[in-house]
This record gives sequence, structure tokens and C-alpha cells, in this order.
Amino acid sequence: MATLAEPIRPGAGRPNVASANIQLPGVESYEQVDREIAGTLAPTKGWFALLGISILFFLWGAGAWVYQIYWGLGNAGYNPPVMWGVYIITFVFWIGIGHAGTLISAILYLFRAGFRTTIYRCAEAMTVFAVMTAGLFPIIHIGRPWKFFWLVPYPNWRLVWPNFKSPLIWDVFAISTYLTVSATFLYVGLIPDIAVLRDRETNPLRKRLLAVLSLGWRNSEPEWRHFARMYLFLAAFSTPLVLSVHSVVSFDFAMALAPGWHTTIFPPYFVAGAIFSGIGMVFTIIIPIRKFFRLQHIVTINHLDAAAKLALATSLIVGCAYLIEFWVAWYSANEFEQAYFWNRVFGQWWWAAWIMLSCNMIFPLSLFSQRLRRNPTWLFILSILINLGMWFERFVIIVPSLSHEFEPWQWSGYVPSWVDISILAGSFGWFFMWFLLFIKNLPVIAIAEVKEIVPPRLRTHAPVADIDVTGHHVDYSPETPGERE
Amino acid sequence: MSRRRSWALASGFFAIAVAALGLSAYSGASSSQGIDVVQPVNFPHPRHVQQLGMNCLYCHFSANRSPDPGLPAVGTCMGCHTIIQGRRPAIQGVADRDTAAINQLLSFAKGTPDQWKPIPWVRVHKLPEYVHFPHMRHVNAGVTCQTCHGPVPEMQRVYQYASLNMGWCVNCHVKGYKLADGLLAAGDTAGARAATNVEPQKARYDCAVCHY
Amino acid sequence: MSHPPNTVVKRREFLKVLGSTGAAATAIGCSQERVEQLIPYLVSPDHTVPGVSTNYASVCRECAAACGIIAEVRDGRAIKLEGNPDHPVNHGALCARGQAALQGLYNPDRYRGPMIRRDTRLAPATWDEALALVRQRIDEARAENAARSVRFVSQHENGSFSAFVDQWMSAGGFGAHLAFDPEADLAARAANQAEYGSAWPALDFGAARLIVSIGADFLDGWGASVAHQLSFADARAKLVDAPRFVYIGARRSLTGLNADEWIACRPGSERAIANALLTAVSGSGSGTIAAAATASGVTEASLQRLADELRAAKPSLVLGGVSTPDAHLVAQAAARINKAAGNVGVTVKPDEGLSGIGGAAGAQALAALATEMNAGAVRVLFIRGANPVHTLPQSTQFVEGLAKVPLKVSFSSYPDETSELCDVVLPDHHALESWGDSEPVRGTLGLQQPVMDPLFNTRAAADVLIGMARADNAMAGRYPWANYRDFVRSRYASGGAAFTEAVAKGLGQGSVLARDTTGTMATTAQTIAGEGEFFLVVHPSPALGVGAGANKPWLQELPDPVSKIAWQSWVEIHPSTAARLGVELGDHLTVTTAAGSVTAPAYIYLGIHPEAVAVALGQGHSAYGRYAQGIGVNAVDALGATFDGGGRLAWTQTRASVAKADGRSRLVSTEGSARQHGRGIARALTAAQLASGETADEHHAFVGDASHEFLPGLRAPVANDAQGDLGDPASNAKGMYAPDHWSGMASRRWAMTIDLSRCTGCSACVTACYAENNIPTVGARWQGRSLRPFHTSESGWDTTPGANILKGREMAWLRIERYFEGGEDGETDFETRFLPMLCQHCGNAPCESVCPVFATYHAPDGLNIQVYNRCVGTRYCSNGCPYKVRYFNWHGYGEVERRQYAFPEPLNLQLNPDVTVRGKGVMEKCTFCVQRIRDAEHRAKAETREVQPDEFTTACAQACPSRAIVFGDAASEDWSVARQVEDARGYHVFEELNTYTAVVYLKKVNHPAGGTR
Amino acid sequence: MTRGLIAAYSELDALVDAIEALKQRKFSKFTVYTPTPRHEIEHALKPPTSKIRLFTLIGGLCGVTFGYWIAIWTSDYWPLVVGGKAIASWIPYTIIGFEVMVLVGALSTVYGMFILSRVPKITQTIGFDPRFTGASFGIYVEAEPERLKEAEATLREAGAVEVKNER
Repeated sequence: MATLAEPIRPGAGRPNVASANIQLPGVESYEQVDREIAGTLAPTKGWFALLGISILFFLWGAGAWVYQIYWGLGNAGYNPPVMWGVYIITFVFWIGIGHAGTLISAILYLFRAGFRTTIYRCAEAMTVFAVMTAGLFPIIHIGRPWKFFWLVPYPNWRLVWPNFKSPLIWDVFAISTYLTVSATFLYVGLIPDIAVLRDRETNPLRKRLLAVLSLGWRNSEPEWRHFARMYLFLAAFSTPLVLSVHSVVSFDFAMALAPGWHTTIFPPYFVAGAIFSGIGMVFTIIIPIRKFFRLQHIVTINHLDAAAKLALATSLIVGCAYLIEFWVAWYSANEFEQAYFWNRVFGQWWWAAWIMLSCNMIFPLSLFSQRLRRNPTWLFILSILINLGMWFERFVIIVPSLSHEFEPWQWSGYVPSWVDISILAGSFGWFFMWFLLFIKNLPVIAIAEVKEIVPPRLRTHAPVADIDVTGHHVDYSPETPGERE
Repeated sequence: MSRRRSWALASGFFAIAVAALGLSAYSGASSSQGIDVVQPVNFPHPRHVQQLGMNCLYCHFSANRSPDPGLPAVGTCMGCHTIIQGRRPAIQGVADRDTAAINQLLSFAKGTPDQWKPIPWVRVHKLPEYVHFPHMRHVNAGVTCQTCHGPVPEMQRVYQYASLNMGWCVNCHVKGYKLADGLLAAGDTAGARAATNVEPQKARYDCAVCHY
Repeated sequence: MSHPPNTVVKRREFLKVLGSTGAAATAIGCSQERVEQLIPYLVSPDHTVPGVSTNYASVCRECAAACGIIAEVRDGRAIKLEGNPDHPVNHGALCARGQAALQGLYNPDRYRGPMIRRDTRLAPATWDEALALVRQRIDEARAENAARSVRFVSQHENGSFSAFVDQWMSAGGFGAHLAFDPEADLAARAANQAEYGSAWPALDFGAARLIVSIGADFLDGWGASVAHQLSFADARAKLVDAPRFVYIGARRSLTGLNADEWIACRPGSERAIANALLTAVSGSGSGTIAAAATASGVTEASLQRLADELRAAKPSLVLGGVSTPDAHLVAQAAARINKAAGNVGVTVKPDEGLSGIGGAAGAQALAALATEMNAGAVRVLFIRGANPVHTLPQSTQFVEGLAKVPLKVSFSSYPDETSELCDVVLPDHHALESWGDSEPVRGTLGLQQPVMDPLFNTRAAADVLIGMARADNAMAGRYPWANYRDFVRSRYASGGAAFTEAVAKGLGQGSVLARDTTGTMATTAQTIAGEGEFFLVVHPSPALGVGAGANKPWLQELPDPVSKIAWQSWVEIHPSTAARLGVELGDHLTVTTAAGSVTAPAYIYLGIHPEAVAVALGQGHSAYGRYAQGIGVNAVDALGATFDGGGRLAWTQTRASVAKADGRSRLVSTEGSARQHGRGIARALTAAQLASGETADEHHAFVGDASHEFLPGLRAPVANDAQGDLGDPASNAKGMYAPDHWSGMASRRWAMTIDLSRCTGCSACVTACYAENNIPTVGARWQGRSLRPFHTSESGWDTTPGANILKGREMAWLRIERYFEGGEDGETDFETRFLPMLCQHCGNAPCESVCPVFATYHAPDGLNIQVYNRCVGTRYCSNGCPYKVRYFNWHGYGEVERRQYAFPEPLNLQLNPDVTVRGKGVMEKCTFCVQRIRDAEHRAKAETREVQPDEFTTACAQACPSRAIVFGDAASEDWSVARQVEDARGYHVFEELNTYTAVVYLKKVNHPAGGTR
Repeated sequence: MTRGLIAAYSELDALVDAIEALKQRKFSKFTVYTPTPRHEIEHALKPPTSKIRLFTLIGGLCGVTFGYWIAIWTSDYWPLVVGGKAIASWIPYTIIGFEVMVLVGALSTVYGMFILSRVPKITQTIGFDPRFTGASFGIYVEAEPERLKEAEATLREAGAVEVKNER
């Protein structure tokens, strides 16, 4: 017979400060969690409008692509030797976006950072759709998209195989792996929540569909046991994976000789940038969601604050990388590098470079102020700036390098064409189309995990906080320290 | 339990799809192996080669001198067919005969040579334009025509014998051409027996040997 | 190649054989199921084998030099023109214009048959109609015994034709015949005739110790440029002993850019300088240094130095080739200097001179004709070859005169400005379809023979004339020949046998039917009217000439060797002047003279005198087909009717005012930066340095990187270079890369050397590459990209000429980079270095390892291979390439169904069947003419032997009139390239990148002032 | 006839008590349901550690082997030299090996979870009540018919909100 301790009166004693950051004062019971999160799924006019717009953008981009396939890449803005342009820029941009999701859901999980709990599902979905978007661009940008399957190693009567020394083949492997693993990660995380929805659902058709999706999950203890274990291992796999993916993407550049590309700093630099941009996108997405779905008491300001600190940290890393690049160029005494970097900031491409530097290095410094960190409006504005800045970071890496290479005779400029811009816009349409469909059909906040940080009902009354610093609840036995005065 | 069946079905379909893809990729599914076409003149190879014993090079005169095997000029046909007409009366007990094919030929070769019309033969063996296949190199290396073109002497109507896939070419280049097999294909069993110990003749398999 | 003449025509069977080999088609989208017909011969011609080329020797008709050519004919289609190695003028080389003759032959805008003007428009007609009409008008003229009012204007060409027409005219009792040559330097010819007794003496640059050219652009088309270039390059190849070259002129032409020193003089002051030099050398004469200095604006010091040098350096070579009204006097002075300096017979060889060029008429004669026409004194006018409406200034009133001629008969095969104004068009065969002759040097008869059947319903003008004559009782008697072939045959000394030999060799003994040339040289000069603070310098374009080249896409696409601008006209203006007028690159400038004005974008150029602006001829066509029409401006519109002593239009010295017009257009230029930024790409050293053995002049390496000391030769070990330093030979199976592999491929290493002291930047190699490798031209109006969505009309497409080049998308596998050295901060003189840049076939190629599908990789014989049909078009290889020599098919230039198709019928008949035509979305680049390598291997195999040293070479090396390019197998000592790569001047571009290139450049050798012996 | 009993609990400590009681009374065949994993339940049940790690290990090893193998085998199948590098160079192939390891490893982990926790289940109705995915905890006890009464009592003592028979 478990005997329960002297109850702790609400308000009495100081709650654990660290845990205070992530606990949800506004949430009393499991019922409330189910009710409120499931409640977000009801479609609204605004949602339909947004979805419509996204689909229009997507169709526009798709049309542009068809046009380009028929009439040739010449209709894009390429200006040799600038052989890569908006498409590769946007590819790297979207891949980068993806990284925050995995970081939040996997790495922070391993680090037991509790504030991830309420935002990770959203971030994870973002990852999957971002990678889905990014994955299109290598196909869009090649001259003969209909031959793309040649990059996939499969037995064929030509007896020819891909070149496994090519960074593009590494890309194929890294990105397909990344897409598969993050999609799996998202889905298995969803299973218990789908089960919740299944059992709340009244419409038989939807119920059956959800039943299939939930794979007959029933919240039994053995299921949870294996689930937790699997989740741990997936997280353990995703962590090196996410680091490897953007390193591989950075190899696309580092493996070529072009000045400004051929440098060893790229992998860490790219990974940090990716996470930075991803968190930017998370803000762009989560802030409107918590506002319009009225989830401020679940996705609390504390969570945003914590995420903002992460953004600040990555921003500092990225900024440092920028500065080191210039230092390396100077220190190497390699005149190609020096000429290129001079041209980057003070020459032809100064404007792009300064957009990048201000958006990624200067503005984020504002996050040192707690007031701004806790101001969702500012975070939202900043997040837009970060997205812009990170797109231009890739622009600055790709275009100026190619336009100002070894051969002065071949120096050139670059102006995107309407096709580039249409497909860029289309990619946003495509991404938000999927995301919007997601948030109205599946819980955008992880029900089961939120329940973890909600105190369970007890025969006696609940304690104020049963959550420790890690965001995981502490055992509920009298011996547990920190629970009483 | 209906759901169980549907699950099984789904995975089954998936497996089949994958298998099909792999197979089609590996077998030269994109090849036009086996196609045969109706020619403007229904030229019977068996009659000329098997019965009259004409040599391939008599008509395909540049196969040993040029990348291009060459096609018989109308004049070449008319060398014989000015005498051998389509219609032949019955003589010495042999019944009279009227050969459609020869008439087809004659319809192109009416009157004096300057009134003749060229015969629009239809191509059967077609390599993509980005492949360079120098006939003379192969013929001079002793590769019998039948090795690639199959038993043309027996074909009433010529069809594409080999797949002409890249893998098909490369296999021979790498493993080497066995004279005995070639002769056997050409129907020279004696020669084949004699050539059993001839070393297979390899050819370069660098991409730029054929693709440029 | 020798054969009985009676089968000549049959062996040129064309249409009946087309398709009997797979004509080159695109690499992409070939459906194997497509029904394809094979059309064999009717009667198998002897001596030709389908799929195997036959070569015919003939004569090039693109300029007066009449070089010998070899036409490669495959299955009845001429696919390539090369120089005739035995020919005394061009010795196997051929310039860009000569090679582009093919695109004249296959020009899509040629007249398909005779045309007659019906209600103001030219409409197709039959030959009988057309000829009947002409005959009728002639008879009318005769009837009213105004036969003298029948006149003939022809394009002058080296050979019998001009004289043949003279005879025809006199036989018919008609008026005078003008053999018009708008480009030739008639003034110099007249002066030479007067001074040397030879219109065009042979020049031996190698024998000279100092070359002084007074505006004589002997590399840009002044005289026989190929011959000059061969000799000049040989002279420069003497390195330390090479002659120093001083160029005097207002504009630094291609020739000027090859000079060691440029003396920039005011246009029109050349005569003063020439006279001063004459005085200095001969001791007698009117000119003085002081006078010259004031006239020319050159410092007395530098003129004095030149004079002293000229006096000291014997033998020397002085050339006068200006285009001012007193050009003939300049040429005369130059000739007299040569006489005084004892150069005649040493560097100037009158008795080996060009022959058969006599009797050419200049613009002056046509202006006179125009006056007659305006007076209504011309009733029938025959025009053959010449295009006076485009080449004469409006001030000559030629067009107005033409309107007053009742019957204008054109033999032109192209719808040019003149033929479009004519009433009857009797389209002539192209030179490659017709018979003719030339006399390159006295006593040698070059034979021009048809290399294939005529494409269209055309007739050789000469045959038409013979036909008319034989049908005409008055003339028939004097025409025993059935056709012009028989006439040509009759010119051969020993008749039939010699002719038969000539048919095989393209050369024979004999002499052309010469015109009686009674040219006496004027001793005075016209004065040039008009005022303005500037001089307008007009000059023929090295590629387009005065306009005849403009309808050939190869020549339009060929960047001007000096300005590197294509598909455009431009105004050259000096930086200081530009700064003064506030003009920036591309600003539209209006150049106004007394006669008229032209407006074109500004090109800021160091090599133009600050008081002058220059505009090239050739563009500004109002007709002349899809490639020429409406591009640029015609500079003669701004010229008055002033002529030099030879009767040629005076191109320079016209006074002009220059004003900024509104608007600016980007220059269609292939030039990124004209400066090397100290990157040691095109390197040079002075003769002194070379003599003293110091070579490490501009060597450029990473700081502290000792591993890149300069080493001559191929850095990568031959034969297994594919493994480079990195590969461990024992690491894994090297397959065909193993030196002992049965295929033996790894025992060769194809390599190339390019001697920058020979290269003059003439760009013949570029055109040769286009012709050999089916490279699409991308500058035509219809080849631009889409500018906005949802367009149906033309307006949606970018129809700017050269739109693709503005986007940097030119496809030239081989480009000539032109780098300037010096000339900053106000110094007049500067140095120019030309660097042919092509795929370097690196041993450790950065492009290869990044390709995901092995579309580019390293072949065992050292080639960097590009497999078009494997390429998926990631363009990663181009990003990896430090030399930027990979080119991408942005549109379906090679696909018939695309609007950007580069080979509209019948241009596609020129495509080389041995080379795949690339479709859209694939990367392409220089292959070291791998098809020629394979071809040589096939030949060797057929003859059961190995490929012999220097047995074959690449298209660029073959065409090069400077012999600057040497190609071969560097792995075997017997190939000359193997010796070349060891030259002390050798270096690799960007060697510090460890690419181990297979192309070795040999440094240029300069001879600065006072640097000579 | 009754297979077992389903008891629903709205409080966590009640559930914990029930579990301990059931164990005390030697009821071995019962399944616990919880809306979210709680350590209390683990402590009460002391279950063995999941076997999933085996799937992960084997999957990962297969993956990395296949990754290296495909890269090296294809390189030597048709040796083509690029950029002067060794034909089969293991350094770049490490990336392939790593990515395939992650892919196969992760998938086999999930596969393991499915096997071990018997999903996908074709039916989840037996011994399960929909509210277990909602707010309430629950226990499903299977016992011999004669012990059912005792079981029910035990469950109710611990404070079950409801106990129903499962047929």
C-alpha cells in the first residue's frame, strides 16, 4: 500500500525554478490537453484561404518548371560561369530549414531540454516538408531531369554505375536517408496521438482511417516501453545524421576548387547556419500557430525564450564563421581567395553580402535582451529577417564565387529570370501546402508528451510541480526530494 | 480481418513493382529487339544467299571499308535482274512463274538508268546517333555478320536479331569475340571446330571508343 | 584522289545518296522506333565509299588572295574546308573567312532558283523565262544600237573570270566591265606596281630585323593575310633573333596588337612620318622629323629613335597600307624606304609576288558608273558577286542611279541589298559548286572545281554567259567552249593531262587570262572635306570584311580579335576621350560627319588615338538574310565620296564630331576582365631575358608553396597520369589504366603545346573548331531566351542579336583570350597577349571527380572525356573547372524542333557525321578532336600498323596560319609535341592548382624598344 | 464467457496501488494502460528492458557493410579514373557507408518496435477501452474464471472508477 505524503498546498513553497520554465500552469488535466489540442483540428475559413494561396503558388511554380523542361534551362537566369543559381541556393536553404526540426526533436531530446516538448512536433513536420521541398531542387536544376534516375545505383543493362566519389551522389544518399528517417521519426511519434484522435473520432470513415494510421496503438505499458526505447535510438541515429547531412551538402562546394568554396570550415559552418535558419523558420511557424490556435498557455513564452537563446547561440557561431572566412582568405595569402572575398563584400556583390551579414549576424544580437526574447512579435519579425538572411547567405556563397573565379576572362554577373523566381515561389507554396494540410489533420502539438509534463490526477490533490529540470516528471513517492519543504 | 488482407495485398503490390522495375532495368527493356518491317521490295535473303550463294559484301559492299556497311545501288540489283525478270514462261517442263518481289524491284527500275527511282529501304538495325559503330573494324577483325545480325540468310524478312544494348556490346568487348562462335553462327561448323582454340579477341571498353 | 575527268560530276552525286549514312543527329531524344529510310545510289559511283570522306582540291573565293583549299566531302556533302598544303600562298592554313565559305554554300537564305521582279516583288521564275527576258532587253538595246549601255559589275577575283567577262562584253559590243574590289588596297597595288613593278610582292618577314608597318594591317586582310601570317609567325618564332615590329597608325588593329611598339599618330599624318623616315634612311627627301612630329602629334624623340633604329637595322621591312586619300603616296614612300634600305629582293620579293590580281576597280569607278546611271546612260546592268549598294557610301548616289536602270540583272546567290533592287536574279553557283581558276603566283594555275552537286536550281554565271553567247549569232563564233569548265581546261599549258593533274592536286602549270591593266598612279591626293574635333577611322572587320561575311553565323559569332565583340557594331573611343565626354562602356555614341552619321555603343579602347573614333565595316545590312539583316550599323554611311590614288574609298581621316546619344546597350562581348590581375595566365618574357636564360618572370605560386617550382614538360607522369600522385598503383585493379593492359591505351598521352610567340590572335582556330565539332552558334535573333511568362508572340523572347552571348553562353570550345598589359595611367603604348584557351585535359581534372554519373572521366590515353549521352546536366564539372572551358546547351540548339535550332536547312548538311550533335541539357567541351584520333586509329588498323608520329592533328592546329598549335602523343619521343613540351618557355596555366594539364603554353617573347640586337 | 476484466482508473496512485495489489495476489497476466508513460508504473511493474537494441545493432551493421560494398564493388566493376583519384577510394565511400548505416539502422529499429509491441494490430478491441488513450489509466486482467471475483475485488479496492467484464 503506497502511503502518500503530506500534500503540498498550491502556492506554498517555491516551485523548482528550472522546471518553472517549462511547466504549464494553464493546463490542469489530461482531458484539457486532449480537448484543446484536438480542438485545433477544426478547419477554418482563414485556413482554407491560406491553403488555396499555397496551392496557387505551387501550381505556378510547377507550370514554370514544365516550361523550363520543354524550352531548356536557358530560360533560367544562368550566366556562365555561374552555372548554379537560385535552384541550388534554394535547395540548400530548404535543407537547412529542415535541420532545426531534427535538432529539436532528437538532439534536445537526448539533452533532455524540456522546452522542446511543445514545439518539437511542429518542428519535425517542418523538417519533413522542408526536405521534401529541397529534394525537388536537384532534379529541377539539372539539364535533363528525365535522366535523374541515373544518380540512383540500380542494376542496369548499361553496366554503368554512379560515381560514388561525387558529392552529388553523397547528396542522393544523405538526403534520401534524411527524408526517410525524419519522416519515420515524425510518424512513429504521431502514433499514440493518432490513437487519441481515433478514440475521440465519431465519423466512422475518419475513425477507420485513423485506426489504420494508428496501427492499433492502445497505450499499453509494453507498447510504451518499446516505444520509448525506439525513440531513444532513433534520436541517437538522427543526431549524427543531421550533422552529416549538411556537412555533405557543404561538400558540394568544398569539394570544388572555386575560391570561397574550397575550404575546410564549411561543414561546421553549414550545420550551424542550417540550425540557425531552421529555428528561424520554427518561429515563423509556431508564433502564428500558438496565436491563432490560442495555445499560448501550452507553447508558453518560456519555451520561445529558450528557443530564442538557441537561435542566438547559433547566430553567434555563424557570425564567427563569416569572420573566420575573411581571416583565412587574408592569412592564406592566396590571391584568388583574397580577390574573391574583397569582391564579395566591397565589389560586385556587396549588397548581397551585407544583407547576409546584417540579418544573420547583427540583428540576432538583439536576442541578448530578455525583453525582446520574450516578445513574440519581435521574434516573428526577426525570424523573417533570418530566413531572408540565410537565403542570401547561400546566394553569397554560390554566385559570387562562380562569377569571380580563377579566370579573369570569364568573370561575369548573374540575374535570375522569371522562371527562377516562379519556381522559388512555388517551393514555398509546396511547403506551406503540406504544412497547412498537416496542422488541420494531425495534432501539431504532441499530446502524449504534453501529458508527460502535466501533473497526473491523484486521489489526493496534485503537487504544484512534478517536473524536474529535464522536463521529465519525478517519481511520485514520498522519498522524492525537492517535493516538500 | 479484411484489413489484414488489404495489408497483405498492398505489400504484395509493392514487392511486385520493385521486382518489375529491377527486371526491366536489367533486361534491355528499352531495346527494339525483334522488330521487323515491311520493305518496299520484299528482298528474300534466303534465295540469294543460301540458294545462290551470294556473299554479304556483294551488296553491302563497304562493310569492310567504311563505318557504313553500304546498301546495294539499284544498278547492282539490275546487274542480274535485267535478265532475270519477274515473269518467266514455262520452259522445259518447269512451270511458269511470276515473282512479286522482282516485280516490285522492276517497278523502281523502269526504263533507262536515268529514269530509275531510288528504293526507300527501311532501316532495321538502328543504333542511337551518339554511338559510333565502325563496321570495318568489326568485319576486318573477323566478326561474322551473323554474330550481330543473326541468321539473315534464313530470314524471309529481316528482323533485329540482337538487343544492340550497350551491355550487349560491352560484354563482347570485354569478354572477347570467340571466332568459333562467330563461325558457328555463320554456319561454318568445320571452321568453328578448327577455331575452337583461337583466343577470344577483346576490344577496348573505354567509353570514348564509341561515344564522342 | 586522281580520277578520269568524265566521272567527275557523277562522284558529286548529292541528293540520291543523302541518308545512306546516318547523318549526324542529336544525342538526345532519338527514338529507336522511328522509321528511318535508307536511300542508296541508283548507280554505285566508283571511287567513293559511303561513310568515307573524299577530298577535292579547289580555290577559296572569300578574298582576292585565292588560297588553295581541300574540301572534305562525305556522301556528297562538303563538311569541312582546309588549306591545301601544296599551295604556294597558304601552305595548308586557312583563315576564318575561308573556312566559313561552307556557310555561304549552305546558307539558308540562298536563292533557290531564278527570280523575276513581278509587281515590285521578286518572284520565282524558270531559267528560260529569266534568260528570255534578259536576251530580249539586250536585243532591244542592240536594236537601238545602245549596246554600249549594257554594263557589267563583278566582284573582282583572282583568275580568268574578269578577263573572260571583258571578252564577253566586247564580243557582244557592250560597255565596260568593272571588276569591283571594295576591300583590296588598290593604292598600295598601284604604288607597288610603280615602284617594284609588281602589284603585290611577296614579303619575307623572317629576313627582316625591323618591321615597320605604317597602317598596313597585314594580319587583318591587307593583301594575302594567311601568307603574311605564316611568314610573320615564322619570323616571331626566331625568338631572340626575331625582328622587332613597330606599328604606326591611328588605330591599333589586330596587326597593331601584335607589334612590340605602337606609335599612335593622328589619322592622315602617316605620309609625313613616312617621308620623314624616307629622308632619314635615304638621306634625301622632303620630309623632316619635326614636320612629322607636328603633323602626327608624336614626340620628335620617339620618331627620331625610330628613324635611327630603321637606319641601323638592316635588312628591314617597311609597309605602307593606310586608307587615307594620300594612301598611294604613303605606300610609295614606304616602297622607296625599302629600296633605299636595300630591302628589295631580301624582305620584299617582287618576282615572287601575288599574281592574277590585276585590273581591280575601286569605289571611284563605281561612283563614276553611278553618275552614268543617274544620267540614264545604262540600260542593262549585270551585277555578279559585288554588293555596291552596301559597300558604297550613299554620297555616291548609287542606289538612285540603280533605280534609273531599266533592267538590272543580278547573279547573286544571296538576297543582298543590291540583288533585292534588281529586276532579274540569275543565282550563281557557290564557288564550291563551280569551275574557275586563279594564278596565286606567276605561272602556277590554281584550279577551282565543284566539290559537290549544286544544292539548288542555280547556274554558274560563266556558264550562263557562255550559253547566252552561243545562243547569240553575233557572239557564238567566239565561244567554242560548251561550258566554263572547258574554258578553264583550255588555260592549262599542256592541255588535258595537266588539267587532269590539276583536278587531283588543285594546282597546275599555266596562266590565267589576264586583264589588260593600264593603271598609272596619281601623284596628287584628294583633300578630305568636313570638320569636327575627331577623325572617323573606318576599317574592314577581320572576320566580316566589308560585309560579305555577315550572313555566316560562324563569322558573326566569332568575337572580333581586337574588341572581342560579336553580333554588333561599336564605336572605339580612347579612355581619356571617353572620360572627357563622360562616356561609359556601352553608351550610344553618334558620330556625325559631313556625309552622314552613325550611332553605335561605345567600346572604350586603349588602342585608338585620342583624337579618333573607329567603327568597323561589315554590319548594318538592310537585307542579306536572317543572320545579317538589321545588325549594327554600316560605317560607310558616314563617309563622303573621297578616294585614294588607287580609287579605293578613303576610310580614315574623315573629320567627325562625336556626341552622346540617349540609350545604352550592353556590348555583346566575350571579355570578362581584360587584365590578368597578375595571375600569370598569358606569360611573356623579353628577348633579353630569354637570351640571358632567365625565365621565372611572372611565375605565380602560393606563398610558401615550394612544390610548384616551374617545371617544363608534362608534370604528370606519362601513361599512368590518370593515377596522378594520389593513386597508389597497387591499391586496386587499374584495368585499362595499367600500362601493361592488353588495350595498350595507357601507353599514349595526347597533349598539346601552344606557342604564344607565334599566336597572333587571328581566331582561325576558333572557326575551325566550330566547323569540325558541330558547335552551334547561339547569337541569332531567334536563339534568345524567354523574357516573361504567357507570351505567344515574338515579343516574349529575347531577340537581341547575341542575346545568349550577353548571358555568357557562347559555345566556343576554343576561345582566344586577349589580355592587356600596361597602358594604365596615361601611357600610350601597351602590350597585348593572346591566349587560346581550351580544355586542358588535366591529369588530375577537378571536373571529373564531381560528376555523379561518370559522364566525364579520364581516359587511359590522357584525354578528359565528355560522354554527352551520359550527361544529366548538373553542370558541377563546370564549377569545378578552373579554366572555365566547359559549355552547356541551355536551349535545344541541336534539336530541329526547338526555335533555338542552330542549323536551319540546309546548314545542317555541313554537320560533321563523326561528331554527335549535342541536344539540350548536356555539357560539352573540347575533346582534342577525339573523332580524328579514332579515325587515325581506324586507318592504322586497316593498314595493320601503328598510328604514325604527326600523322594527324586537331582541327585547330591544322587551320592555324601561325602554326602555333602542336598536337600529338607526348608519350612517344617521335611526335614533335613531345619535344615541344620540353621547351624552356613552357608553362602550365594555374599550375599551382595541381591539375597537371596536358596543354603546355610557350611564353610569348617581346622585343621592347632598344631591346634588340 | 468472461476472458478477463477491464478496470479504469482516473488517478495515478490508484493505478499504482492496483498494480502492486495484483502482483501481491499473484495475478500474472495483466496489461496496464496509461495515456502517457509514467515512471511510477515502471517502478511498480519492474519490466525487463526492451530488446530493440538488437534490431538496431544488426540493422546498423548490415547497413554500413552494404554501403561500403556497393561503392567499392561498382568502382572495380568498371574501373574509371576520375580526377586522378584511386579507383576505389575508401575515404569518400565512408559517407555512403555511414548514410546507409543510419538508414537501415533506423528502419530496423522501428521494425523492431513494431515486432516487439505487436503493432500493427489488426484489432485493438479485446481488453482495451477507448478512454485509455484519453485521460484515464487502466488495467486488463486475465484470470481463471474462479479467480475473477478476487481480481475484481482487488481492482475495486485500489479505487477503480469502473470494472467491466471482457468477453
